[in-house]
Amino acid sequence: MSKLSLGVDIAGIKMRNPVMTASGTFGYGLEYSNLINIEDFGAIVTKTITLEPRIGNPQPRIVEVTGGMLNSIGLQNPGAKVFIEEKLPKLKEYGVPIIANISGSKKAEFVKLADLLSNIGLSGLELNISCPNVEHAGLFAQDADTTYKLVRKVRKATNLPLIVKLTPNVTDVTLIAGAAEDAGADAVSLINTLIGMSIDIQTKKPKLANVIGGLSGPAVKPIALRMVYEVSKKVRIPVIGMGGIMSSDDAIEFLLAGASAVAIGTANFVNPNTCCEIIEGIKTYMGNNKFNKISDIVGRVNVKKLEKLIYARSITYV
Amino acid sequence: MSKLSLGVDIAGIKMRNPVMTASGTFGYGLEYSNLINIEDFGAIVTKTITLEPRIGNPQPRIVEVTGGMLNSIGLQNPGAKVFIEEKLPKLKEYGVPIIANISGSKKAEFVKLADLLSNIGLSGLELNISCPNVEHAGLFAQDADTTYKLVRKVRKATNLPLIVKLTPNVTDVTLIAGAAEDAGADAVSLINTLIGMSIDIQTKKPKLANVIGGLSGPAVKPIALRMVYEVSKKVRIPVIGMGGIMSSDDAIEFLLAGASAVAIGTANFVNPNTCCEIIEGIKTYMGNNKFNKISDIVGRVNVKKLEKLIYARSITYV
Amino acid sequence: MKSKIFNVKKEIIENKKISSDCYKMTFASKEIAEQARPGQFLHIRCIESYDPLLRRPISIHSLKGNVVGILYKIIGRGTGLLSKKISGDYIDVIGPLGNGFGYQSVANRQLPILVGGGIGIAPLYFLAQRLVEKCSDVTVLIGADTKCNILCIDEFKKLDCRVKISTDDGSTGINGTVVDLLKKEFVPVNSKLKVFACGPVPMLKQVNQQVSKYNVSSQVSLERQMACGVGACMGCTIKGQRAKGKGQNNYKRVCKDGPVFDIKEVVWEEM
Amino acid sequence: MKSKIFNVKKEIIENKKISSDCYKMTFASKEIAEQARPGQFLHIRCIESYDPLLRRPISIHSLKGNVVGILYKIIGRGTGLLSKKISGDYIDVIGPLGNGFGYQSVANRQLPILVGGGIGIAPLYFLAQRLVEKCSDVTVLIGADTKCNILCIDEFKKLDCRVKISTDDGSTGINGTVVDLLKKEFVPVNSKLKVFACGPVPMLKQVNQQVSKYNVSSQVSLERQMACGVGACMGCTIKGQRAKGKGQNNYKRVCKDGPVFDIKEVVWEEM
Ligand SMILES: Cc1cc2nc3c(=O)[nH]c(=O)nc-3n(C[C@H](O)[C@H](O)[C@H](O)COP(=O)(O)OP(=O)(O)OC[C@H]3O[C@@H](n4cnc5c(N)ncnc54)[C@H](O)[C@@H]3O)c2cc1C
Ligand SMILES: Cc1cc2nc3c(=O)[nH]c(=O)nc-3n(C[C@H](O)[C@H](O)[C@H](O)COP(=O)(O)OP(=O)(O)OC[C@H]3O[C@@H](n4cnc5c(N)ncnc54)[C@H](O)[C@@H]3O)c2cc1C
Ligand SMILES: Cc1cc2nc3c(=O)[nH]c(=O)nc-3n(C[C@H](O)[C@H](O)[C@H](O)COP(=O)(O)O)c2cc1C
Ligand SMILES: Cc1cc2nc3c(=O)[nH]c(=O)nc-3n(C[C@H](O)[C@H](O)[C@H](O)COP(=O)(O)O)c2cc1C
Ligand code: FES
Ligand code: FES
Repeated sequence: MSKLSLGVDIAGIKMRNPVMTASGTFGYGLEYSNLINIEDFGAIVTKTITLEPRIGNPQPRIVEVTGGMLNSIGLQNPGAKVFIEEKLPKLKEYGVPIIANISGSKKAEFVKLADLLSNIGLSGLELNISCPNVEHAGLFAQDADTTYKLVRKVRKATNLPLIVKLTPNVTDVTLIAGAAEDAGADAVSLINTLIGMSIDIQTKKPKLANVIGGLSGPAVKPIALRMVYEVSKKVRIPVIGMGGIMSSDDAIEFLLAGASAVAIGTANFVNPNTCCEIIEGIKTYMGNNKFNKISDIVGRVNVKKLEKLIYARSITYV
Repeated sequence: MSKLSLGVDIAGIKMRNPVMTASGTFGYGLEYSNLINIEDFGAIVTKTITLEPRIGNPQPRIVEVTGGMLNSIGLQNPGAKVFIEEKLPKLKEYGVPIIANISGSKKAEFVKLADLLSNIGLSGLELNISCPNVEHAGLFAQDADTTYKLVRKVRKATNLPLIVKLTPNVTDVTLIAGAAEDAGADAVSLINTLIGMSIDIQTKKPKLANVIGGLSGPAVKPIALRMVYEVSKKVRIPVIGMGGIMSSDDAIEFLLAGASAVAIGTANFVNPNTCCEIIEGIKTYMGNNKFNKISDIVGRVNVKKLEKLIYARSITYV
Repeated sequence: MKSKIFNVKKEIIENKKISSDCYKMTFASKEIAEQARPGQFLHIRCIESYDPLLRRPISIHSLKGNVVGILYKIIGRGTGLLSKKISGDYIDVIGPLGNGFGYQSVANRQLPILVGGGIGIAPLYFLAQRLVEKCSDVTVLIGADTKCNILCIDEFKKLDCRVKISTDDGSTGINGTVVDLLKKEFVPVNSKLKVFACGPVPMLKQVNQQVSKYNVSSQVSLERQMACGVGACMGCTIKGQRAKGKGQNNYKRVCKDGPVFDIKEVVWEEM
Repeated sequence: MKSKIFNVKKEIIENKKISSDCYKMTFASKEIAEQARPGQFLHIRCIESYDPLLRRPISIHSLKGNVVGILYKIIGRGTGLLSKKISGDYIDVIGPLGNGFGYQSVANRQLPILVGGGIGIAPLYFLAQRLVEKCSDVTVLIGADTKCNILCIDEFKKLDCRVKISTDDGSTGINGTVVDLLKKEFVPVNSKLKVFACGPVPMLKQVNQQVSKYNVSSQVSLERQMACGVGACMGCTIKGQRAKGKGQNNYKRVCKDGPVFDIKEVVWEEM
């Protein structure tokens, strides 16, 4: 048991364990600080930061649905300047790798942000490209070519480990993942939220002021796990898995499917201690299964030849 | 109240109410017959029928997940001949429109089936094109052009009302819906299941023998509702909405979003009386809201100009 | 055999812990009681919310007048939730479902042997209730890992069944499996034997080996993950032996074509 | 004001129905009791499964030693589940959360008026518990639709508060709203008044009209759908008045910057 190590190195980011927070669900790491031991986390991923402050979407912004929630926060954030000057110094005190999640609606915004955030003690950048692209129809991450070009540009602007966060709202997520890899991403993370909607039948209005919102929570887990499995078969860079992880069992499913690390989002709201419980749970699982290191678990799902064949052949004869 | 009518005409199929069964969850209508009043339904959609019998996928074929289930039945069915000779005659006895759901892995199979099923007293055909296309990579319904060509061919082979069933596993479902409409579909139905996966962390094997399966149930409802909303804005043909409808409130949400009828799948397993309860619930809602006919509800979701703008602009600033 | 199925919500009369992880629950339902046959099951909704979503199949364990009994073991969330219910709470059940045991032809001269492994004993008590009406010599073999998991001895004895026990650890009865007990019953008049078995698949496989050697008529009750429970979804199939001239489509639904199968119908290698 | 937050699971002491749809629940928690301030709330998990998924915010209603009390109304599934819990069951709460009422500066010469509409009375009792320690003249105005929904009269009276009642149907107290009661309090010494209000938004808007006319210092407790409850998700914002030189980002989080706001901080047209 003494050899057991939970440490992972994701794209050069050294984490004491593979459990990180999912962007937007943990603020800038400070809000939960008087409730849990953030020092124990593998890494903290910040709420999306944009170049300029954003006030976000009108209310209501969240609605509960079966096994999940829809949010349309609209990337409310204080902007890069406030992040750098006010938030980051406090965040660093935890001694945990900090990954800044960034976004924009033009390529140039991403580039500028990457540049701004490059030499200030961050451990990595996560690109939230699941946002509308004003230069092109649709979202950045819904098109492989657009993804390639964007990541390529950002890659040139920074030496920080670059994680590209993928949207599940696509026909074939492996194409986008492949494009990100080709463009020089050090890792991909998935999934961002699935686009959903909810209507109040009494008022006949959408329950979210923004009409649509992003679905997260246990409801999306099977979709997320499938995509992580597919992507990890396709790319050589590490995959960070997320989407509905509520427990260590869920986290281990993602590792088995091929994720090298996991991120916890909505679960924080339900049980703020989820990350810590997952770290403990993974440790126990490793002990029980005589695994010494996380890489012993990663991608170990036992899909037999026959099943691989079925899988390839009958992808939706479901 | 005496004027209140639940009747709808979907692509020429006259239904006494807008509540139908979702393919594959109600067998050939016979299994539930000694438990509920099938006579009250708007229409029955059969389990998918293929030209030849199919034995389906190996076990396990179903697994429960939060707020839903994954299935990989693999279109087990006795084939067109047995359907026509043994199942259909009994089905007709309910006096309810029967819609045959058909599938194949080549265009020619669809065409042959459409032809075979054309003059035997069916009220319509639903094309399950969420299946792998052996003539082309991916699923039929994941590509607009393939969808167009397939529907075009089937359209020529039958005069029956043609419903095209769409998969949610796409980047932009409105493109596929548009292609189906252009090719002559009389209606579209959505959503089929979302592709998902689940792993047993003890055995380290996928919980489904087929590795992946289709997610259904309340977990998918927000996604389904959003897609129904998008598609109904895009096409002029009627939309049949489904995906996680468990109650009359859910069904009414789909009508408000733009569905002209709804189909009930997984809910039948949880509460076999769901369809009947939904019919009653819609009636009550209409009474309370002084609606006289279903079309008074359809598409009535109140999205204000401002919200439409937000919607168009920030589709995933969620 | 087209019999009516009911979806009823009934008040729980009693929900009693009978071992470390097993409970017995009773409720009154005229509808179900009138239709129920041994080997049939109920499809039970364990919670009103959608997590867990699906119903759980549980055999009918006993029937007394209109009072239906189930005997269940806590396995996971569904059965865990069931165990929390108290008398006066309501339970939402669909049933009776499935084909049930074919015991009608059992006559007084025959020697029915009921073989229950672990919680597999549950449906066999209802069967015994009916068999003792037809037949004076009913044997019940009960196996479990250890003494405290041997269930229903007294109940079977009260029915005047011959009861034999086995435990893996020898804490009561013979030290061995319920199949070891079964082997001992196979002398000398095999032709009069009729075996009804329920339990884990490895046990049933051994039962199959034993009875097929002597060609003894046997029925087994099988389990599968279920969605609909009524035969509509094709979720619960097993591979059956190919019937002559019936093509390749030999999958059988455990919920509708079973859960009880003639032991020869089942392709045991694929279980 | 950086105080510790706890996530505790505690045994329920009592969960008592006090009106047709309201319940009072108590449990002991030293951790929470030591930190709690009036106006703060707890974030409560109503079920262990994931449907419903999110916690529910409920104000701290009372505090006696280590015994924390909440008073809640059944609105939907979450509060419905809460109401089913019985003494001895466990409850999973995070708290205390939010800023709480600013009552520290209230002195004996002042006239605090607590205005509660419907279930909005819940947090005001805890506030009254603290105010009566500081101030001899505490007024409580309680409004509801009808007599049986007027809550806590006796409790407030036991604290020696001056209690006035209004009902929409006149079944008890004055026939009118709680704001009608409030208006009557506005003569003649407005400068000594300090209003603390909680209730539905239309009522709070009327309170705002009333107090702003006289420029009376007032605080309101607001509600929003919440996810995290601790300020991390930005789900629960309201539009606040723009602070000078602070740019456009004037959204405030009800969970962290509130739930209690100075009445002037709120952009009432957008509530
Ligand atoms: C026809 C039939 C009759 C049965 N009769 C009894 C009985 O009388 N007493 C009893 O204790 N148990 C019986 N079982 C088994 C019982 O259905 C399972 O133990 C139960 O479904 C477990 O649910 P859970 O939520 O507690 O476990 P979980 O492990 O949380 O369940 C997860 C999923 O697996 C399914 N599952 C798990 N184990 C089984 C199983 N053995 N069979 C089918 N599905 C399973 C559940 O239905 C659920 O969908 C019977 C099963 C069948 C098919
Ligand atoms: C700071 C704060 C303190 C509160 N204190 C109390 C109290 O002491 N007593 C009391 O009875 N109620 C209080 N409420 C309101 C209470 O939170 C809601 O009544 C409750 O969340 C309803 O949940 P439900 O599942 O029963 O209703 P549902 O209608 O089923 O809930 C659906 C969703 O809407 C949300 N929701 C519904 N109504 C409200 C509301 N008014 N405020 C916030 N979210 C809502 C729920 O949290 C849930 O996510 C407070 C709310 C806030 C924000
Ligand atoms: C309230 C909320 C806010 C979110 N904000 C962001 C964000 O700012 N940037 C981002 O990349 N992802 C954001 N996400 C998506 C999550 O990081 C995560 O990808 C998604 O929620 C799936 O994980 P989960 O099911 O564990 O929550 C947000 C999710 C939620 C629930
Ligand atoms: C067990 C099962 C079997 C299904 N089989 C089919 C099928 O044969 N053909 C088809 O078009 N859709 C099939 N579906 C998809 C449903 O018709 C429906 O589109 C989907 O389940 C979403 O609706 P729901 O959430 O109400 O179940 C199946 C779904 C389930 C759960
Ligand atoms: S459970 Fe649906 S066919 Fe058996
Ligand atoms: S509920 Fe998350 S910020 Fe207030």
